Amino acid sequence: MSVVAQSLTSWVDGEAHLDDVTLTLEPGRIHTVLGRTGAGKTSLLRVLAGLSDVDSGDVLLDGRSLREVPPWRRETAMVYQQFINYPHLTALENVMFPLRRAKVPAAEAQRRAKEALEQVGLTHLSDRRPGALSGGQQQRVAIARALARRARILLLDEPLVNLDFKLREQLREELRGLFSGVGETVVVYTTTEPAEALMLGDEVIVMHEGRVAQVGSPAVIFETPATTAVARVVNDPPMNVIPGTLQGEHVAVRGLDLLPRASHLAGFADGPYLVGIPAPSLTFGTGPGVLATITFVEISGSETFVHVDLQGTELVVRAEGIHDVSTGDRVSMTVDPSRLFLFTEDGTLAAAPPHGRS
Amino acid sequence: MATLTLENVAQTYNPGEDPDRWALKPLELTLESGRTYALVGPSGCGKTTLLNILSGLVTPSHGRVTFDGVDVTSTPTRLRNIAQVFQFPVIYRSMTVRDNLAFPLECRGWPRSRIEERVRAVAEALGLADGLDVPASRLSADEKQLISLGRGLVRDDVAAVLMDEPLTVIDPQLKLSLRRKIRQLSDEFAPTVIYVTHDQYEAMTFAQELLVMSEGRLIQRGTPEQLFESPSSTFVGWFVGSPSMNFLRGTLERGAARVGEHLIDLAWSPPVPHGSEVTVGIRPEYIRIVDGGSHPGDASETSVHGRLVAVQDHGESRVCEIQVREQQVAVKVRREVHVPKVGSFVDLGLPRSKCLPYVEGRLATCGD
Amino acid sequence: MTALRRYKVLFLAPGLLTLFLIIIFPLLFTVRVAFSSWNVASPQMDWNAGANFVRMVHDGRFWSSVLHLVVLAGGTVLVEYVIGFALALAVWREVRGRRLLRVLFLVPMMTTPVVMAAVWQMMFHESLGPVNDLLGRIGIAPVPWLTSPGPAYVALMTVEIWQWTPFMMLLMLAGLLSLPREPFMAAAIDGAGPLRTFRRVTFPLLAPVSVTALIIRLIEASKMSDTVYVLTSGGPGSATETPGYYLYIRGLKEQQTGYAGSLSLTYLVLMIVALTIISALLVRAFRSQEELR
Amino acid sequence: MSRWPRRAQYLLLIVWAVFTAMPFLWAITTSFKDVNAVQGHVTYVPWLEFEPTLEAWRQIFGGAGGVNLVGPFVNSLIITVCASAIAIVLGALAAYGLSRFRYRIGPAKNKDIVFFFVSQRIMPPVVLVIPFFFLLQMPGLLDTRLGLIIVTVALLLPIAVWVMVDFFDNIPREIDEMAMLEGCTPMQAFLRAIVPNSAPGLTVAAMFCAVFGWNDFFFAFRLTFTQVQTLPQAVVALNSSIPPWWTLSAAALFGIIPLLVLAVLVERYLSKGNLAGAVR
Amino acid sequence: MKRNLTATVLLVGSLVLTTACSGTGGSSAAKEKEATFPAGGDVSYSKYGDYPQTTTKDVEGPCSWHATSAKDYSGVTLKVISHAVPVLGEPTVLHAKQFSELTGAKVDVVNVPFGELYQKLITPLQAGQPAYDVMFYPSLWIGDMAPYLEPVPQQYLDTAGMKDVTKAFMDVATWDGKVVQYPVDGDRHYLKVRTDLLTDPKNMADYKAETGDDLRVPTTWSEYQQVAEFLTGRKGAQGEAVFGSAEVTKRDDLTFSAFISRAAAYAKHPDAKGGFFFDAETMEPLINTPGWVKALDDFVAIAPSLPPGGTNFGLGDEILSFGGGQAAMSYSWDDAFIQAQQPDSPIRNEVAAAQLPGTDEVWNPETGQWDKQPNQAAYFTWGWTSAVAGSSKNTEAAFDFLCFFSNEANTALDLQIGRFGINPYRNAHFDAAFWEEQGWSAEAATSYVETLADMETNPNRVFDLRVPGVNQYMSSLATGVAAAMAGQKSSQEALDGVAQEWKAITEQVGKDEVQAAYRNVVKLENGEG
Repeated sequence: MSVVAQSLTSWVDGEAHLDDVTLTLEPGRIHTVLGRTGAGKTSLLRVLAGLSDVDSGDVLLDGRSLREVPPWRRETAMVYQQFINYPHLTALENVMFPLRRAKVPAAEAQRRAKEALEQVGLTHLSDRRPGALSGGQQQRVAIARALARRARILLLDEPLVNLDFKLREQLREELRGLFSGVGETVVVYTTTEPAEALMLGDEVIVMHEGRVAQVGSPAVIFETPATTAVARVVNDPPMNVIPGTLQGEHVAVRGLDLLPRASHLAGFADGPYLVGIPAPSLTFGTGPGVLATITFVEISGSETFVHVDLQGTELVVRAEGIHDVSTGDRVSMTVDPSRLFLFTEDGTLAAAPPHGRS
Repeated sequence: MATLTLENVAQTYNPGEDPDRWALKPLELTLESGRTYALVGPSGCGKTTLLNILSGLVTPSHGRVTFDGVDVTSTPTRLRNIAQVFQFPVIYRSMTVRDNLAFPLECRGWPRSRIEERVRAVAEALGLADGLDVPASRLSADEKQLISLGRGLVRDDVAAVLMDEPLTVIDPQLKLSLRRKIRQLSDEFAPTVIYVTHDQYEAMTFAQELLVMSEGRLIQRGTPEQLFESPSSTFVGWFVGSPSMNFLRGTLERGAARVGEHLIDLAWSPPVPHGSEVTVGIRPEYIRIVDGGSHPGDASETSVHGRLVAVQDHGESRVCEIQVREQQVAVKVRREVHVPKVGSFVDLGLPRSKCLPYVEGRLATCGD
Repeated sequence: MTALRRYKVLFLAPGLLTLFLIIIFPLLFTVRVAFSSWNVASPQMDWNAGANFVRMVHDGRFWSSVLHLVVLAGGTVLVEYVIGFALALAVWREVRGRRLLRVLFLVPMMTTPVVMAAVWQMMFHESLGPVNDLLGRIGIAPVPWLTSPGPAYVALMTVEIWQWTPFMMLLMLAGLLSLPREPFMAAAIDGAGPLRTFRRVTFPLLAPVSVTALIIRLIEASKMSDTVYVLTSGGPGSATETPGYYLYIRGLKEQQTGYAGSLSLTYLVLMIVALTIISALLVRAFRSQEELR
Repeated sequence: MSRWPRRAQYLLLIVWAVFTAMPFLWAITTSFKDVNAVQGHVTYVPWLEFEPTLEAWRQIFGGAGGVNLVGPFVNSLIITVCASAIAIVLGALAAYGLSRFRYRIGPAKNKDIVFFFVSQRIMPPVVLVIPFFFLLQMPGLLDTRLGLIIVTVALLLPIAVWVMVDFFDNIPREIDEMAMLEGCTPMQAFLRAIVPNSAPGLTVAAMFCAVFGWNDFFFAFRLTFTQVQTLPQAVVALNSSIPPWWTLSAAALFGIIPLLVLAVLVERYLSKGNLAGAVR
Repeated sequence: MKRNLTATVLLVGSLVLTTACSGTGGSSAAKEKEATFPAGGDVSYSKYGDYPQTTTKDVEGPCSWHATSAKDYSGVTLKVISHAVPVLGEPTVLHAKQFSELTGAKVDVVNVPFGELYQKLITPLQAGQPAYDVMFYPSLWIGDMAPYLEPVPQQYLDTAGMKDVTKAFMDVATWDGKVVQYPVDGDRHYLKVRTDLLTDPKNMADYKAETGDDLRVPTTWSEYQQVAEFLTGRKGAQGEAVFGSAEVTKRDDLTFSAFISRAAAYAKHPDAKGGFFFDAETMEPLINTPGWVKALDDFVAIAPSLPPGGTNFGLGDEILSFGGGQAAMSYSWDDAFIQAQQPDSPIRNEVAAAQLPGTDEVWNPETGQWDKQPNQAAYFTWGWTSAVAGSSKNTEAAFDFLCFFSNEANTALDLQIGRFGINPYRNAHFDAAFWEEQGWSAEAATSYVETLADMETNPNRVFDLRVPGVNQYMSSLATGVAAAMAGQKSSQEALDGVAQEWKAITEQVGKDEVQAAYRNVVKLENGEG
């Protein structure tokens, strides 16, 4: 029983929210939808849930059209980015609500609700109303409610985005565990964070400007991003994409020295391309190399993202550890040519480096 | 700009409350003029209370606040000469960008010409010089945050700029540029800045010094590097860094930590008796997965044996979860590093210098 | 989706139909009766073409009643707004006895207008009422409250203001209570004093509420007639007649249903046009305060 | 810094409190007077300036020379409660629809429909009353409570819709969407997920409905004859050519009592801060 | 929409039919039962509340307590509309209660303030809504009401009580030769003065000194003006400030009646038989003729002698002002006089009644000239009356109620209670002894009874404009008068405006209909009614 989205198209005020989106969503698998805000992720979920109409296209469940099936008969569970619960019900009642609507007997509903609350670690707070819970706890209730239903489709719309950093990390871990028990449910999870999408997804769907840019396993998506857009969105910091040319033995990239053409770039015709330079493939130091000016330094705890201005080209470098560099410093840049991506001028992937020797 | 001091400041909203439950426990703090500080901690840790005490919205129930030595404990906000950027952009909707920036100066009765000059200079720095006559309400959220900041910066004598999670409502795609702009501006204008956030990422990026708070206490202050390399407590180790620091519980044995059959060498020996409980703290980044016999490891490394139970793909890196006895250890490896199959047994290399000893949750002092 | 569409109708239809049925007949009736000479002697739907309207054009009493309304309604609503806003501000934040005051301030709007106007009529009684008596005690000569045009306006407006300022206060207070704290903190931080804070923060933030409150009150005030009826009966002369009261005299007291119909129709059109213009102006005036969301 | 804003605040509060209370104080003292205390000169303080009597209060409960206000009070209560309840039900349904769905009736969109509701308040009562008379006459509903309830509903509906639309707009639509996803039809979602969380909005709507319903004199007066009398009608009947000031005062005070309760209730919601958004 | 109108027209039509077939309508014939009230028993109101302890004997007759108590109207509901309490409203409620006790009928009474009474009555009547069985209202509306009224059946006309009603008030109750209203009250305007002020030696001396005239009860309007001016600002016995005159001046109150009182002597020429308000032949309004204009000049000129607020006095204000001793003189209905004579009144027995002031000249509309002759006219202004609706299903019970309402015993008691507003209308009531029993001084009682009785014999009579649309005419008149008093127009301009409007009203209502009705009024004036 798979869910199939057939060329969903939806225009609102002359703007495409969904543009010919076709997907097959399998039960028992976690589909993460990765994309920037406005990429159409939420629209997709709303259409799947039956909350929004489409201009054309259809959603099929086991080959049956859902076009005329209203949301309340679709057996879809949803977790929103805002912590949405029924304010007038306690945590336990909240979780029981959908079960009771589905005519599950009271005792059974209560048992399942308690079980779900236990799964999310809220047993001790099951008598509280949402107003008396912290944001993280509220979202746990929402998740428990969605899980307890054992709905056929489980949609999560950036469920962690409004949580504190550490809480997000923690809940993300837990979600992995919770999802492992969903069995025959189709799970769709949207996020803007590449790590989250890669980590949680059995399959990652990258959306860009209302279209599906790429579908694949996390490894496929990360290692062979189909387009520059995908390449940027799955990397944190986004991949540097700069016009360059293949010239015989070399790759010429603006601002950088001629780079040796690595083996994975063999077999492509000379000419203009877009060159993808992953941030970690760049290193900076004091040695010889092209000099660049540091424009900004971001520190993520264990890594440092150094933004540099390389003769007018903005690049970002990802370096392990915390580096004591500051804005305005001049550093020399080196690139690992074996890790370059090559895109045709229209942004389609031409060549990807052989990643992870696994 | 000014040096801010908090002398034995504490805050309770219910007089007579047990001091252990105070929103803010007694605190001594000096914030140097011209430096940038980040106040980090989970929600409810007291960082907002502390910020409100600095801004004057809350008069502390105990202690004294001084700005450059002047007692301002009960001075109203209006007279403290501070600036604040809020979580949600606050601008004067009825005014243009220019009027917004000029507002604090008008309140101070500056002459027109000086205001104009100053506003122009700040707008220039904000990158908004072209849109001075645009109604402020038409700006995007990140521009509004800049205006908020700008209203603080126009006052060249502003004592401190307080920022309360200013990036929360900013679109993820815009966060970077705004973060960068704010950083630039604070470099350029060099006010004393206190930046409140729950996001260590922002804190480290932004501040010269971090103040980590938990349950109303200041737990540790230090540079990002200090917090990363030597968290003063297991809390800071957990809170700072992603994934969090690993903590392996063990007992002290000959200056090392006994964890099951492993004896983990510590960076230094804690000054506690033999056999006491000691926790080894090590960052996931510093642990090495030792490939099947390829690298025996030298004396600077303790080898630990465990079973790989899960691998998380984070893109550029992977996080491996390894079960060592009944404890979990996370190891962060770069993508190109080969990772064995889930379920297989692996050896881990724990560099001695990175294995920090914690006793009762606190980083042990050097006992030698 | 058809199922959703069905519910869509289910929600709106009962209310809309009820209103439609109850409003549309009176409207059609009024339009029709306006072209008849229906009166007490011959209550019939005959057709007298536009005779009523011709008569209306020359009816100075009607047109001056419209003018009176402009002064009365405009004046009272403006004063109500200013005082209501001030009161809302005054009981918004901590002040001693705040809750008691709020209740007290709400009570007048809860009272029956005709009944309270009667109480005010006693108060304004020129020789037996406390107003003149108290004024007399501080040496002010008795004011002919209800018998001289100027004071009569003051009396009418006093009663209207007494009754309806609470309504303004309630709306403005609810608006104030829903405001975020940050803008006020920002203003304090920027060094703004109370006046400047009001001018630059409170007032603009409440602009949408202000527009709503003003328009709602204008709509209600345009119907002003109970107070006039009880206090001055439109006098002295016809100096305080409002259209509402004049319609009442023609339509109900004298039972000139047809003529009153034509007056009603004209008045209704005038009101709709005027209120539409006023709300557009208000929205525009306040939009300069606040780029409406 | 000067303290004048604080002083101005207190001055305003005191002045307005006195102004607000004045008619009530006057009505209270007058309600204990008799004809001699009213004639000749103005008196304020009982015992000192006049001999108080309970006559007026006896009169409004059926004493000789008065009108018994108990029957009209009950009528008013029934009509106000029923009409408010119906108006709120219809109004809340319509408001919920207008807040959640997109409508299009001819050229009118949601905003226009809301305006259509609210604009009904522009109609002066005089315009409505004669047609209402005929409307009620046909099914024989003149001089009945039911007839009056129907008319009152029409008057209250715009108010209910106005208050509730804004209120529902402020309730996250995700709540009812979620309820729908969890198996509720839109109607069930409304009843089970939205209504239980609408107490403040319903209270404000109920307050406005009750105030306007309770205080309606115009229609009640003209659409009933002898069988149904509401409180304002009965009180106004006292204000004729020779108004007995004392009875009138007592009656006026009596009619305020239920709404006083309402004022306290509304203030409580205000204080708790959860009217925020209900009146906007 | 169209159906609605059709239905309305049909209903109005059917109502007309019902009226036409009146007489057949009464369906609730009384069942006889055992009389519960003894013949000739004592009647007292004391058990019904705080009423005087006075008792009176039930007077035998078909309307008596005894006779009424033998009727069984259980199961019958009478719907009664009356004026607000206390005036007329209170006795209506009281007698309804008594009637209910005696007969078992359910009597629902609604009390309506004066300003609303007309529309409250006329709207359902015209719409064919059987809203009321019994209606109490001002008698001048007879022109509008007549089509909807049930004529008084002969058996009630034959009762002793009815036969004792004075001619003037039987005339008032008659329309088109039929008695359609049931007399329950008698009213007229006359002058009331404070005798203590007029006989105060200092006042007399000062007045003489100031004006050269003797201070006395004014006999002309110019004397009234002079006395009022003089007394304004003088002090009463308790040192309270006194004002010259209290008059009904509030526009939408009863100002039109006050003005007619003032105009009667100027404009009602004893020899002109062609109409007072209109020329009955041409229906040309006479309202702007010099007699009326002069009266309005007087009315405007009195303003400085009125108490504070005196230019916006309703009847209630006038009653309290004179009755409370604030004003020295007043003219209108009995109420102010009765109020002044209440047991606890500060000016009890310090008052006297007299005919309305007269004039030294009178305008003759027929010659178009002022005739220099003293003139005076009796104004039988409207009073309360009652009637049974043609649409009533309970006409017999309704008439029995009215018959009971006005029986001799009840009337005797009602007349004593000032606030009831029920005033002498039977010959038996013009008896000074009756009033002296109430504690009135002989002087006060005599002046009162004589004044009323003399009016009955005055040949120069003025009645109200008893034509359809009377309210429009009177509303217009009041508006004109108010405009002049407010200084918005001169008297002539104001009344010219009124005349214009009157013409328009006549056209609207239907000239023939108005004229026919007005001819009856003229007949009454000329004593031919």
